[in-house]
Order: sequence, then structure tokens, then C-alpha cells
Amino acid sequence: MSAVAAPTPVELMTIAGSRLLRDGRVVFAGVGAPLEASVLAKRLHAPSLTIVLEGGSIGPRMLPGRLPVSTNEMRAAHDAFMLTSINELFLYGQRGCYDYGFIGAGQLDQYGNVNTSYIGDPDHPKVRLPGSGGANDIVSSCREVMIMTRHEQRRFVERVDFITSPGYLSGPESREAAGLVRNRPVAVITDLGLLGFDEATGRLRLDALQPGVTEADVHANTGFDLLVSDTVAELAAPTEQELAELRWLRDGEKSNTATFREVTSAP
Amino acid sequence: MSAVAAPTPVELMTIAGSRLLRDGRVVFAGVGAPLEASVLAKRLHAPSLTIVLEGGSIGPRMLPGRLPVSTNEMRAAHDAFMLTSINELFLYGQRGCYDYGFIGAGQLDQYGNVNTSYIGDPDHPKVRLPGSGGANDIVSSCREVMIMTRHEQRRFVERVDFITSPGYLSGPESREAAGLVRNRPVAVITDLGLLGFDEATGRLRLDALQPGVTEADVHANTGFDLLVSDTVAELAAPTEQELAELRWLRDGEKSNTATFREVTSAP
Amino acid sequence: MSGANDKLMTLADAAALVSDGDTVVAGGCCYSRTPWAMLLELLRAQRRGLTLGRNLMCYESELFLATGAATKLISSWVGIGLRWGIPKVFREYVERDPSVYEEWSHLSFGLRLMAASMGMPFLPTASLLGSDLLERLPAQEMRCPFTDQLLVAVPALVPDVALIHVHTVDAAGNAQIEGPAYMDVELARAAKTVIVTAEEVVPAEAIVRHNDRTQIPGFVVDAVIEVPFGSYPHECHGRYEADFAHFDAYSEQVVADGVAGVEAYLAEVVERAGSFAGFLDTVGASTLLEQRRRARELVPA
Amino acid sequence: MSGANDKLMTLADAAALVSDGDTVVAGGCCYSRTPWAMLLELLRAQRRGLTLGRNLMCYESELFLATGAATKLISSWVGIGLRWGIPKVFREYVERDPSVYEEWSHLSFGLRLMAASMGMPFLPTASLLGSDLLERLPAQEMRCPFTDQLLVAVPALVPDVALIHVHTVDAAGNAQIEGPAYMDVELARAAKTVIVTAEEVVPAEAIVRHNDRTQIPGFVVDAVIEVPFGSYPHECHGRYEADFAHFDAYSEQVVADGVAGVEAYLAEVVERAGSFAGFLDTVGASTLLEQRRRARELVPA
Repeated sequence: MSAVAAPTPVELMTIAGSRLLRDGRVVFAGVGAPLEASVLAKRLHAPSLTIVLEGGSIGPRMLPGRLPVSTNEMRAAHDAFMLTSINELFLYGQRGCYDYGFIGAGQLDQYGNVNTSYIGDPDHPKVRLPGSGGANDIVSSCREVMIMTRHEQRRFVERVDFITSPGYLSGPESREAAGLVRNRPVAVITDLGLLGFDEATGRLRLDALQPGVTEADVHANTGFDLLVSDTVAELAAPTEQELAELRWLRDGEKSNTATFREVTSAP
Repeated sequence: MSAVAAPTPVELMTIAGSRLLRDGRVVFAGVGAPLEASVLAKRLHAPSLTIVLEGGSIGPRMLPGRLPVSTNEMRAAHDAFMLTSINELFLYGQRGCYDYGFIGAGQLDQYGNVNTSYIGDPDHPKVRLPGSGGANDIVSSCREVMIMTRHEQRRFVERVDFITSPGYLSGPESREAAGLVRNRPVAVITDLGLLGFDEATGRLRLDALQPGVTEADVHANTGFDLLVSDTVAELAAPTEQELAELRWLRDGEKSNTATFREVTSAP
Repeated sequence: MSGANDKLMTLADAAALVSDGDTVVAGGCCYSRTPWAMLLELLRAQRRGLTLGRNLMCYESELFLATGAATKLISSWVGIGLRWGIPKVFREYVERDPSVYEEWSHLSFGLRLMAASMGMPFLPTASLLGSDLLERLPAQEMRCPFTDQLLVAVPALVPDVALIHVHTVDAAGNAQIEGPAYMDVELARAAKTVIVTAEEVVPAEAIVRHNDRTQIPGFVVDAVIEVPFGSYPHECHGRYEADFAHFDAYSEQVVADGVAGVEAYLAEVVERAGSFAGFLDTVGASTLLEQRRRARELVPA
Repeated sequence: MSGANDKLMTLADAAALVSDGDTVVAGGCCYSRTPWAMLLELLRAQRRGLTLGRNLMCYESELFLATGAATKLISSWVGIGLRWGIPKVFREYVERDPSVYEEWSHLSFGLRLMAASMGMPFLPTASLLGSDLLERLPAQEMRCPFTDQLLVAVPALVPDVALIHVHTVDAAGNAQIEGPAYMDVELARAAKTVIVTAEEVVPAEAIVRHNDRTQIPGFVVDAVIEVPFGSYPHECHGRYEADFAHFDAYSEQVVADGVAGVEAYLAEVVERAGSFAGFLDTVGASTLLEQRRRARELVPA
């Protein structure tokens, strides 16, 4: 790995996220790191992973160097096997057709509740964020919900200011009582580690650390009392191949479209 | 008109029905006489009439001699400007996009209620009929509902055995109470005359007679006490052009497709 | 639902995905794009006690009732077409016992599939209000929570199995339909198991090339079978016209002989023919090609 | 809605169909197939007090707020795209008074249009449950009349006017879209008045030739305007890529100058340009052609 620059925090979490996606499944991915993780998984170990994107794109294969800046644009539709309407795309999710829902988070709390709407009091907000987009719908319907975000104190808060996209609310009973019975949040992937949910309480639990990160590092960057698994594993470092692929996808080659098509047309 | 055979009863009612359709409107037509009346209207006085058919066809122009035997088949889709799904086609109706709903009737009563389901007690039926198909949906949503049927005692009954497609039920209040507030039945066209609805009672009323038919003829073929307008008009006899066009549509020429296309492509 | 990339199999394999007693809904509409080959295959496999649903039913209605393959039908209309009227044996069955037939309106039937396809247990509609259909159906009046408007709620219909015939499909099940889609898109999304037959199985890249015309995504499909003329003697938009002479002969036989006529028909098209390809042989290549030519008159290529 | 066969008019004529205070919903999604020419025309016509809705909004959000053209926005997400983040002036408006912005989820916004497009006052969904969005919205929990399942009812959104940009349309308004349809089909069916701009107006026969690709029927359309590059600087699937350099320049200007930056932008693209064609001239033919070439790399013809 000597010839390759060390992974950035975002690369670390993107690669860790990509490894969670199993072949033959369907992932509804948000733009940015979740999408990049999905494209990477499809390129490396999950060639039959179907990526679906908010704007109506089912099964796209991205052109390296031209990853989409929004999930609705042509880059996100490239070589898809189906382009449909937004409602239809989301309704496949509500019907239960999507194995994974994969989103980012502005602010998130110990129950996996996500806020992408308001920092501060929603009636007198300090900061207006971009909003739900499809995130609320994704967490309400996709079978296994995964969240990817940088691990920072300001993001990992005791209680989000506003629940845009519910996780466990205040625990499994509250989630069920709210009618959220179709699916569940399963993982939060960060640049410091991999977090799962404690079944009994619905609270976040540290399951694995990124290479070189300590439990203390994680606690120092978490704004609430984080549960810790009995056996905290260490995630394998990104391989040279993972890093090279990810960077190629992100930065592209000198528009060598033909080569890419050849490679991605394999099953 | 000497060279042309006299109109049959079905031709009489079809032509009378066609004259009611105004240009620039949208008509949802059932197969058979309503469809033929619509196609005829479009050929003669309503070139911008849009015909919509149950199977998903919007704006078709029929090939003479190949009128559809079901509203879902290729003949019904010929030269349409839009082919869509059945639900979408009906939902345009529920949305209020269709000016006319035009159906046939197996049995119908003095309130314009239509039965195409069961003759006799539905639990021990004498005869099973084909059923609603889209008729119930058409009478529940299309703005003005028109019904076309042969005028026979066995069809025009005091009270239908089964309400497949509601007219005024037992009067305007009952229709409103049932939630049927989007539209209303306006006309029944038969081979004996043209019937409207009395606004106060929702009962059928004889408004006009086919040429040569008397009020007594109508009463003799009606199984209930039919209201009669103060001024019963006589419908104009079918013109030679109307008859020739209708027969040409029905029977076709010697598959002279090219000529037909030329003619129908005009506005 | 399945994420596999190769779902190609035979009609017989696909029939094994259907269990006795299942609720099976067939796509297309009346005699258009009917999954005829697959319906015959279920009869060949002697499935029993099915509930067969279809938005408008043609004479498959009585083939299934007379054999016992189905013990209940759900539809909005049953007929062969204007020219032939209502299937005689179907009529006899319903007149003997109306409970074998559940009658909806066309849209309310479609909304039941649409509800299921949306993952919702019901949808509201303005159809059925005030009718006697409503009283006999598992639908019910409801009021809009915002406007208090009187509406009808129809319950989702989640078929155990959907049978759908399309124009083109790839091995993963991504399917494209030409002409009207009927209720096939909702049906494919509504059902637990989806069997797709197609005029042509094409490479994945052929689907991608026209990706805005893909109507059924592979991830809802479980079985893919290439069956050219797979709707025959029914029609397939732009590919072949319905064989009205076949309908005439069938109809005469059944009007004359009732259930025995149905049995004689099935003995010929299912048993003696041996397979769907065998059935097409009995129709004859020149007839098939003529029906194809006639389709092209109506839908230019 | 109109059954007329010739609905061709100018952008200015179409703007006259919009009244101050109307609820206007724009089609496309974020910076894709945005009815940009028509949005600029409404600004040029100095409409005031509109409620502007769109499933995902780009920086038209702040153009409308800063000018007073809109006093309320309805959406599920407002941003220019990952690279530029949330429009700064939009943020300032909402942080000053959150009531100017009504936030839905993407699907629940879409279902509001879908309800209207179905002629229904509401639709049920599993979205919004348990969220704080629900508390602040005119949606409400309900139970399924059959299963008692807890759901959310969302009320129909019936726009006074829909603005939609498509690829091809005939003079009667029959429209065909390439690539994703976004919510445009539901929107066209939901609105009281529908204004369609198109890359190309084509003869009716060109629509008929591919009639299974028609997505909006003419009878819901009131105005048809041919506007090549009508979404520019936003993208149109297969026709031209979004002009990211234009976004960069806009974004820098607004980050630096706030409302004054928005005003400077509009002075240039609306006032000084004089017309949408004039705006395209300021972009320059070579840039337009380059963006077209780039689109073809992503969507081969």
C-alpha cells in the first residue's frame, strides 16, 4: 500500500460501509458517501447489487469521475436498467422491495434518530438544514436501515433537536407504538467505527473500531453515553484495491468510457 | 336516401347518441354502440373529440371494418395518441377529466340505475350477466353519464334486480347521500327515443322520439310509468352521410387503409 | 422477489412455484396479452383449488372452474368479447352457486392491486358508492379524515402468484411491455411470487438501451420463460392479433356441449398437444404468420 | 384542462395564466428537467405572493423568496446539490421565519400530488410516522379500516398551476418525457392549469407513432410552448448536462452578497437578457453544444 495515499476519514467510512452490502440485494442509497459505498460494493464484491436512487434510477452503473451531485440527474441514471417516476421508486420501498436503506445524517442521537431539518428550536432555528428529501421515507420502509456519517461530538448528540428520520425514537416500544413496524435501523458507520443497536433498549452500541482508533477516541467524539459491545472488533484496513477503486470512481480516468463499460458489463 | 337501406334500430340509437357528443370534449365509451357512436361523432361533427377506452387507449382512431370486439385490444388502440395502464386511464376519470361517460345497459330502471350483473335474486340468480367492467366506475365519475340501450320492456324495469352502476338510486337525495356527488346521469338513448332525467325526482323522462315512433310505442315498451316532457320533440332521421359513415366504419372497405389514414389525419 | 441474475426456467418449473389453494392473478386484459401458455401449464400440472383473479376474464374463467383448478374467481367482468358473449359454463357455475364469483368494478379491482403494490392495506375510491356491488364485497365506506367526504375503502389484494406475459425481458426479469400496460405493473409489484413469460428474452444491455421503457424491475420477478406467441390464441400488442376463428370454434363447442365441450378443448390443447409449442403446431405456422401480419396493420412497426 | 387542439403560445401568454397568490408547483427534480424558462418568466412578470411547491428544490427557492414572487415554499429538500449545499438566502429566510417553509418527506409530498391526480382527498402512507415532521404538517395519523394498522393520511395537493418541462409535445399538449418522469405525470393530472414547455414541439403523428411513450395527455394541458434548452442551466435528460460552472458562479455571488447577489443574478438573467433566448445567448452556443455533448456521453442516443 506504499504507493497509495493513506485513506481519508470519509474514505475509511465509505469502504467500511461498502463491505456491509451483500450481493444480490437491493440498496436504496442517498447521494454522497452512501452512494459511493454502494457503487464500490458493486464494483468489488457485490456485482449483482441493485442500487436504487431517489430520482427514479434503478440499477445504474456510474461513470468514474462523473458520480452524481444529486441523485436525480443523468449521472445517477447512467446505464440503469430502469428509469421510472419518483413515486413509483419510493413505493417499491414502501412495498418492502428494498433490502437496505442507506442514508447520511446531519445530527443523530443515541437511538439512531436523524435530524437533517433544524439545528436549535424549530420555531426559532439556529440553522436550517436541507431537509428530509427521501431520508424519512427510507427509514420508514427499507428493511435494514444503515446510516453513515463523520463521527463528531456536534453530530452525535444525546437527543436530536428535531426528528426528521426516526430511528428507535426512545426505544423499541416507542418505535412500535409509532407504527414503525416494517423495518429497523441496524448500523451506523463512521470514520471511527461501526455501531449497532442494542436490541433491548434500541440504543447505539460500539461494535467495531476503525484501524488505529481507540474506544476512548470514540467516546471523546460522541455526545452521549455510548454502549460498548462485549467484544469490540477492529475493522480491517482498506485494501489497496478498495482505495484505488474508490478514488477511480470519484476522480475518474481520462474519460476512458469504453474500458469502464467493458468491466461493468460483467455479471 | 333511396340508395341506402333503412336504418336498423341499433343504427338509429347509435346515430342519435353520436349527435349528443360535442367537439373538443372527452368521452369514456364502452364497447359496442357507445363506442360506435363516439367514433361516428369524431368522423362527422366532432373531429377533436377524444375517445378513451377502458384498456388504456386515449384518442384512438378506428380502422373501418376492424372496430374492436373488446375495448382492450389492438383495434381499440389503433392510432391512439396515448396508451397507458388501466388504473391510470380510470383515475383520469376519477380526477374529473372526462366530460362524458357512455355505457350500455342490460337492465335499467326509472332512476337510471343499471344492472349488468344478475337477473333475478343475486343469491339465486336466473341469469348471470357479464358484470360491471368499468361501467360502475364510469357512472361514479364521468361528468355527464349517458346510457344507450335497446328500448324493450324486459330491459326498462320498475326496479333493477341489482344495481351494478347507480343512476339516481331512488332520487337525487339518495344519490347525494350515497356520496355520488361528482357527476350525474343525463341521458338514455334508445331506438325509440331520447330520455332525460327529471331534476326534482331523478326519474326518467321522455324528451324526444325517434322518427315515426309514438309516445304510445314508448310506453308499450317501458316497464314503468315513464315521465313525459311537456314538449316531446322528434329526432331528425339519420342522414345518408351518417348511415354511410357508420356502415363503413362497421363493415370497412376492401382494407383500403391508406385512404382512411389520409382522411382521419385531418384535424 | 429475488435478486438473482438468472431466473430462466421452463413453464413446468414455473408451474411448480404455484401451490394448490393459492391466489393467482393473471395479467393482461380479457383476450389481450393473457399469460395463456402459463395458464395452460397450470392446467397441465393439475393445480387445484386456486382462486383465480383477473381484471377482465375471458374463457380461462371456465377452463379453470370446469377442471376444478380454480374454485373461486375474482374479476370485474367475464366474457369472451362482444361477438361471443359470456362463457356458458362460467354462467352455469355462478348461477348454481354465486359464491364462486366475486365481482368488483374494473377500477376497484385495480386499486386493490395498486394498494398492495404500494405496500398499503387499502386505498380510497369514489367507485362502488351506492351500488349493490358494495354490499356483497369486502370493501367498506369510509370518510376522508380531512374533508369528511364519503368514499369507499378497498382492501389490498396481495396475490400469492402473478402470471404476466410481456414483450421483452432479460434473464434477471427486467421487463418491457409495448402498448397498454393494463394492470401488469401494479400486479408485478403486488404479488409475492411473479412469473414472467415473454415473446423474447433479450440481453441485459438491450433493456438498458431503452431503460425508460422498463416497467417491471427484475427484483420483483422470480421466474422468466421465453414463450413466443405465449398469449396465443389471445393477442399480443403489435405482435399478433387474437385468433377469432379459434374463439368461434371454442365457443360453438362449449355452447353445444357445455362442460364436455370445455373438456374436449382441453384434451386437445393441453393433453394431445403435449406442450405449448405442440399447441402452436396445431395452430400452424401460416396462421401464426397471418395473425402477425394483421397485427402490423394495426400497429405499424 | 382543455380539449382544444392548438395550445401553442408564448412564455408571456403562459405567465398570464398564473395569478398572484396562486399555488404553483414546478416539475422535474432539483436541477433536473426544471421548467426554468417558465420560472424566470414568472419572475419577469413580477408575480407576487405565490406558494411555490416542488419535490426537491434548487436555488429557484431563493429567487422566488428574495423577490417576493413567493411567500411560501413547500418541498422535501432544498439544496443546490452536494457541491454547493443549501441556498444561503433561502436559509436566512427560513431561519428568520420558519413558517415560510413547509417540509414534507419526498414520498409524502409525491403522494399529495398522487392523491390529487387520483381525484382523492387523501392517500395513506407509512412515511412520516414517529417523526417531528408529522407534528408540524397538515397530515394526520389514521388507522386502516381493515387491518387497524397505524398509518399517516396525507391530504391532496391540488396546484392552481403546474409548470412542466418535457422533451416533446404536440400542439394539443400530448407530451413525452425521456428518462425519469420524476413526479410530472401526477403533477399534470393534479393541477387545475397545466403549462408545458418542451425542447421540441412535434406533429401529432410523431406522438402517435410512439403512443405508448406518451405520459401526459393533451386534455389536461392548457398551454404549450417550445423552449429549446428550456431547463438550462439545469439539465434535461439526454439533451444537455447541468451547467455546474453557472452554479459555481451563482453560488459564489450569493454566498458573498446574499440577497444582493440574488438580485444581481436576476438583473442579469431576467432583465438584461430580455428573454429566455437572450439568456441563452449570454451562455453562448459553444457552451450549450458542449453541454449537449456531455449529455450524450451519459445517455447515448
